[in-house]
Amino acid sequence: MEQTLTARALHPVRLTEIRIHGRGGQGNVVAAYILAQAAFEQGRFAQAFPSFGPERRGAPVSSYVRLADRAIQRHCQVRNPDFLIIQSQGLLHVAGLTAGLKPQGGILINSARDLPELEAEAADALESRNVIVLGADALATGILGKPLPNTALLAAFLALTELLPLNALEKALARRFKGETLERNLALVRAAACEVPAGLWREVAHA
Amino acid sequence: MLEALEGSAAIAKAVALCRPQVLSAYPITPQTHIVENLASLVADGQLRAEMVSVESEFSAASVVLGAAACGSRAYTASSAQGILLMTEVLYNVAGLRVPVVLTCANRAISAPVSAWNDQQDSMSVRDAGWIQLYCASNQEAVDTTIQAFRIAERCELPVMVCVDGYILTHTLEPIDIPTQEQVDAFLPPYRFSRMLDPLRPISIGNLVTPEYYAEARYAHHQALLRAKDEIEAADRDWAKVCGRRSGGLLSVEGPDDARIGILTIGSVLGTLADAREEYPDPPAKLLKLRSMRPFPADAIRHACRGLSDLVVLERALSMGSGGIIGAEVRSALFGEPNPPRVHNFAAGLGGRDMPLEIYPRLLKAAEAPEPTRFAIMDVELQKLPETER
Amino acid sequence: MAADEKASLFELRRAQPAFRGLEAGHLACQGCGQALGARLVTEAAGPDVIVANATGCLEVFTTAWPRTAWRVPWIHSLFENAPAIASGIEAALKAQGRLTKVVAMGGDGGTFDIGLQALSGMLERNHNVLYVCFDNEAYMNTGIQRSSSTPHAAMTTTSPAGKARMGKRHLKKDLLSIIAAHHIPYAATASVAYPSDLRKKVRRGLEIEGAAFLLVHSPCPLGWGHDGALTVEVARLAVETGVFPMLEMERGDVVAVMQIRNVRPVTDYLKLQDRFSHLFDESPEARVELEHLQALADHHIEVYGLRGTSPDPRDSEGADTVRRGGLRWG
Amino acid sequence: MGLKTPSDALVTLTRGAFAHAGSSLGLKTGDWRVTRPVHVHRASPCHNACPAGENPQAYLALVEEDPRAAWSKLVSANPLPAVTGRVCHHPCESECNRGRFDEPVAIHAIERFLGDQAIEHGWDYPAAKPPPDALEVAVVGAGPAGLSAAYHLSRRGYLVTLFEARSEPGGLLRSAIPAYRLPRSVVEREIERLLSVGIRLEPNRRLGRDMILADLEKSFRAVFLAPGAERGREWSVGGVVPRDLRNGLELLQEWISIGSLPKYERVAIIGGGNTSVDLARVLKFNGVPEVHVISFRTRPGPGVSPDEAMPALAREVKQAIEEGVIIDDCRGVTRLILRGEQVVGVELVHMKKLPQPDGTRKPVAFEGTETVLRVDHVIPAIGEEVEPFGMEAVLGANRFFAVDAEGQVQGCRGIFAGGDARLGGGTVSDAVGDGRRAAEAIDRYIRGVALAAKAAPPSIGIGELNLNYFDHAPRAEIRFLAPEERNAEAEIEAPLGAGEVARESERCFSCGECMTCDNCWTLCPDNAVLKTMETASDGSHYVFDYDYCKGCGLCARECPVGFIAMVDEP
Repeated sequence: MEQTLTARALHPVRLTEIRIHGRGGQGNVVAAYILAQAAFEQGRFAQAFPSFGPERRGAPVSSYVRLADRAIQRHCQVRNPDFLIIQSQGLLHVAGLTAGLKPQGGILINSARDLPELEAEAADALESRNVIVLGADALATGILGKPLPNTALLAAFLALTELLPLNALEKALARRFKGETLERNLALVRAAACEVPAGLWREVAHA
Repeated sequence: MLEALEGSAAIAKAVALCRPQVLSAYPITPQTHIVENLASLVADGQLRAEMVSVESEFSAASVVLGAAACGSRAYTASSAQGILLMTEVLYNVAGLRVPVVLTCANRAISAPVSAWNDQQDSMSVRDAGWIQLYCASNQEAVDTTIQAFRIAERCELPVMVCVDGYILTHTLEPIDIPTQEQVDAFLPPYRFSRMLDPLRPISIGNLVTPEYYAEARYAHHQALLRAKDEIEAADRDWAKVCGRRSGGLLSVEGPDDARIGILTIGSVLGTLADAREEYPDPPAKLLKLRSMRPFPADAIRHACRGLSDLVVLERALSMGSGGIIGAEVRSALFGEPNPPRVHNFAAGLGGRDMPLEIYPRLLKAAEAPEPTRFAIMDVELQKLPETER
Repeated sequence: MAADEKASLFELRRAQPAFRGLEAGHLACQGCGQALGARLVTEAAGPDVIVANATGCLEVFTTAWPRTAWRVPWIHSLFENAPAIASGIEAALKAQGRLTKVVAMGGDGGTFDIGLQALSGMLERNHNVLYVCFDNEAYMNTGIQRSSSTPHAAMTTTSPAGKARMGKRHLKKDLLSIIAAHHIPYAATASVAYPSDLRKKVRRGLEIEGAAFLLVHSPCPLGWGHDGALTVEVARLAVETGVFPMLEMERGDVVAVMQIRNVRPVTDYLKLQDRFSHLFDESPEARVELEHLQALADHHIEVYGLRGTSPDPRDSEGADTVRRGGLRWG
Repeated sequence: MGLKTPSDALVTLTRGAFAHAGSSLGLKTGDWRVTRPVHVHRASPCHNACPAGENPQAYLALVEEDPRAAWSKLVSANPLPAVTGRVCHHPCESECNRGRFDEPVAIHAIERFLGDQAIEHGWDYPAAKPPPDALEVAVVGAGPAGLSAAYHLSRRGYLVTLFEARSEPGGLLRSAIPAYRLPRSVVEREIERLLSVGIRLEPNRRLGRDMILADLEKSFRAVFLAPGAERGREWSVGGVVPRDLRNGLELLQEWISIGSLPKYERVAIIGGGNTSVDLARVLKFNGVPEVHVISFRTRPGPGVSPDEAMPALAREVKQAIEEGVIIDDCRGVTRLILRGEQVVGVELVHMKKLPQPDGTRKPVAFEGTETVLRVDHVIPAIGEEVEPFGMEAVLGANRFFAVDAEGQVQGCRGIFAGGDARLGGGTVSDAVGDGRRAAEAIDRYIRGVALAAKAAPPSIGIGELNLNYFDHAPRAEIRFLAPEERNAEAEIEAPLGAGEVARESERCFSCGECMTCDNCWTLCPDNAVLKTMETASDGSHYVFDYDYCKGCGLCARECPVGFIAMVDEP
């Protein structure tokens, strides 16, 4: 009955929390798992989990990622994420989509439209937020042949926040894909990364 | 070696490393990913075992009973309704003293139907005569699963490894997966003394008349009490192999001079551990209850010495009475010279989130003038019509 | 859409010319075959009907509290006891002298596997209940695990294709023969691709005094791996290839079949579905399984005499012929 | 059970967590959509193919239930259905999608049935009499083009004066199409009913003789010239012409009006059009032992492309052969063999019209295939051109009127032209179509509105239909008089009965237009297609409820007629 939990430095663990929104069948959970895997590849600590409950093809779903500098012990919901990744712009008019996002929090949206159009259409969700739009569907279709936006969005997210180097994401992808599919995904990562202003969210991410 | 894995995938790898020969399962959320991972290990030829996809949990438990009785290490897993459906078989496996390991991916009980986490399922079968070990993290789930096979086979008592559904099973995090050599060093090949064997034919499951039934129950009860040492030994021996402890029966963390203790079970412990760092005062001890059965009464008495207040937090309740662990802790402390005041709360039922902020509320409750006999601390009464409040 | 039109849509929904069994707003995947089947069955049976539903996809996606899509009285208890619950309801109605019909519903898991014992009891006691099984051939609600109704060689998460396995080893359980052995007055198979045939069989099952059983083939886009828009087309091909025979039985004997006008090769049906994609990788094992599935379909055609001799308005190509004008012929 | 839709505000937990029937409506699953189903009216192949601009899909939809409504839909485009039902080459049937499923719908027979019913029951044309003070338009020529223009102008509220050179209206319908194809009574009664919509007929008024074009331009807001092509084109073989040369059309018109024909033994008619085939059959009916039709084009039949085939209707050529006419197709006349001025034979050679390097198509004779055909008479029937008398100023040196997209004669504001007199004109249905288009153009011209150029939407092909929902059914059997029973008077093609017409109309696939088959309403897993008993805004009986539609695309896939398309969410 000795002390079992290793002694912990008494400063609270510093976390970066991300919420990913998508539709059932859009690889929403896979995106969270890949991002956590990328952090793990980089020797960082991470945790990823889906929104618990039945997922139906097409239904709006969300998944969560926590990144940290040391082991994450907590097992509870992410309430105030630092960033949002929205895989389908159609979700913008789902009530409370951006609820809980920290004031400075960045929103990365997969959409073919430009920012003013989106802001006009979903004012309450996006106004006074810093939002980056990425045409991930088109990018993915061009390279993978299918509009699977998750890899492109993760690459753009890491380019914006520089939380992890891109090759961490590439190593994570290498664990899941191989051969031709892997090559195409790696190409997509490089293509998507330079579509967004590198390091724009650096300060926010490392605040 | 360290891998980023979903809890269920890690548990499946742990089970595979224990070289089971018969796996049986019936799908039920949130246990499914465990049996799916095992199925693909078998399908890819990485695990030579018989995967029996049965037509119900009642049969899942029956298949592993038959297999274990016949000399093969057997494993199954289930949740909520599945656990209740196999309850008759659970009593039977324990009563026959057949060593089997079952993972319970904890989930709330219907009605009303809920696919989300709480511990009502395993708590409802705490009297079935099984050893019940609860895991606070996915790493513990891996280590406890491996220890469970040795505990079960040495004590000839089935072991239920309880893992919070979704919260742990569906969460991906870094987990150290031991090597086959490490497991083989710790866990000897399966041997069952009363194995069904035409060479030494015996009958298992006889009718017992009133002359002997009480003795059978007594022996079973004693075996469970003696299993405490085996549970501690397994934890110590496994720590020698992999360098990690899982907390034996009960483990305590926190400053010795703390006057407040929080005793709880399962994944919420990680959240409270993080919370202690954000709310350093008043200092409090965390008492992690790992073994629900056999219930570590003396360990609890020892850990509570010096405490003015003990908060017991659980994720189930005995409707019409109150807290389950709370009641058992109070009975354990009965007769202690100056026992702490025991405040008993249930929370997180049916998957309700237990955020960090629950920790300061528990500390505040501990300093209340009157101890709370029992309350569901996160119920929102405005959601009920007047008549039902 | 203008607000007034929305209001009129709301009134229009209430003024539909025929009873609509399942209301909009349920949470089924896009193109769900079971949602379609349940709506058609409830319409043919309702509104004076009580439904006892086993645990499964249908139960989950229609009744997430605080809402329900059911328009008829509906009860869900557990996974394995729907037939027993229905028996209780039927007994009570008989005791009260009420004529309301009773329909028990379940998926293939709830019917072929965990609920078989309760089903056999209900049939043996000949309760005046119509049991409808929506067969989507796996445990879909829990994420596509194998059931005894999963077809041979089909991939599920617990019967994956790998180096040592080609999907499910065992054969699809021949539940109809087990039902037949109970010699109940009426049992039949139906498909969401033939709604008129389906409705006729539901009414037939309810008119007959005593127990009746209906197996409705209902594709699951997610589990079978095809686009939601193809659900009816996939169901139709299952019938046209002989994979899913359309039968009617009385007292255990086959009394009528839907003849197949032009029998199509099984691959026409298989190639639309990802759960059979491993059978198309040109390996010898894949070839064996394709031939095996073709043989099983041919066997169905021979045993039940499914091959049509001459074009017939009720055969696999005539049965769903449309006609101009409303209220689609019954 | 009341329809409860608890709002999304806080909901109190019911005992045992029961829910009210249909309360799922409280959750709008519409936001699951990425694409949505929409109704798309598509043109059917028969509609696009019809020279007169009819929409057979539209009137076939009504004919079983309400033949009169079907008729008024039909005559909103073509006022002469009883005529065209008999003489048109019905391209609608060759384009009918059903043709690639089993057999095309017998559209012409239904068109004829409706025309005949209208005549028999005296159904009024859907055209109000124009007010006495309405604007006035002049139409020259009461052939199919003129009649159609007059009718459509009258419907648009113009007072029409229809000038006809002959004593009776009808043009070629009356003068050049034999009764066995187009009975006299049908022509007369249908034209009489058409004129009754308020058109002032002025018979025996020839342009240039009884009035001059300049006067018409002054006293009418616009003029439509539809004089037809009455002047036989010059014909000779290397400049050589027999003495007693008679033009094929004149002979045919003479026979129809007087009923007399010269005595012939063996005759060669040059040309592959309807006039040539009709004249050949009339000669056979009148006992001429040997009648040849010679054309460098190919006999119409399966696999023969329209520009290679003889212009005559395929069924007329087939009947002619049955009646003993000899068709010498892919043949040209290279020499006339004369004894003095009298023809004793013609030299034939294999000939085909082939594309030239400069893009035009010219007949090419194949040297070495010459044969001699013993005949006593040669009759050219190689088409006609406009009789310029009275219209020289407008016609200029052309043989036909050249018109712009509006149908206006080049360079002559307010003067329109159509029918056989127009370059490219040719069939009766083309003429009817010209009349309708001219009426629209004149209306726009008078009202000063520019032409709204809108190309006809592409028609919907068989690939876009879901054929699972149609069962094979044979085409209604069109019965003909046996060859031996045929004569020049009795109509050869028998009509279809009302029952046959009803069943035949059920064979129509209703391409691109909702046929209210209920498939979308029946097969929607989400109950998101609502049925309206009265027609909805877009003419169908179904409305998509986008609050709940999840965009699965099943309705679009299973719509038999391709009326539903999936489009990206706006």
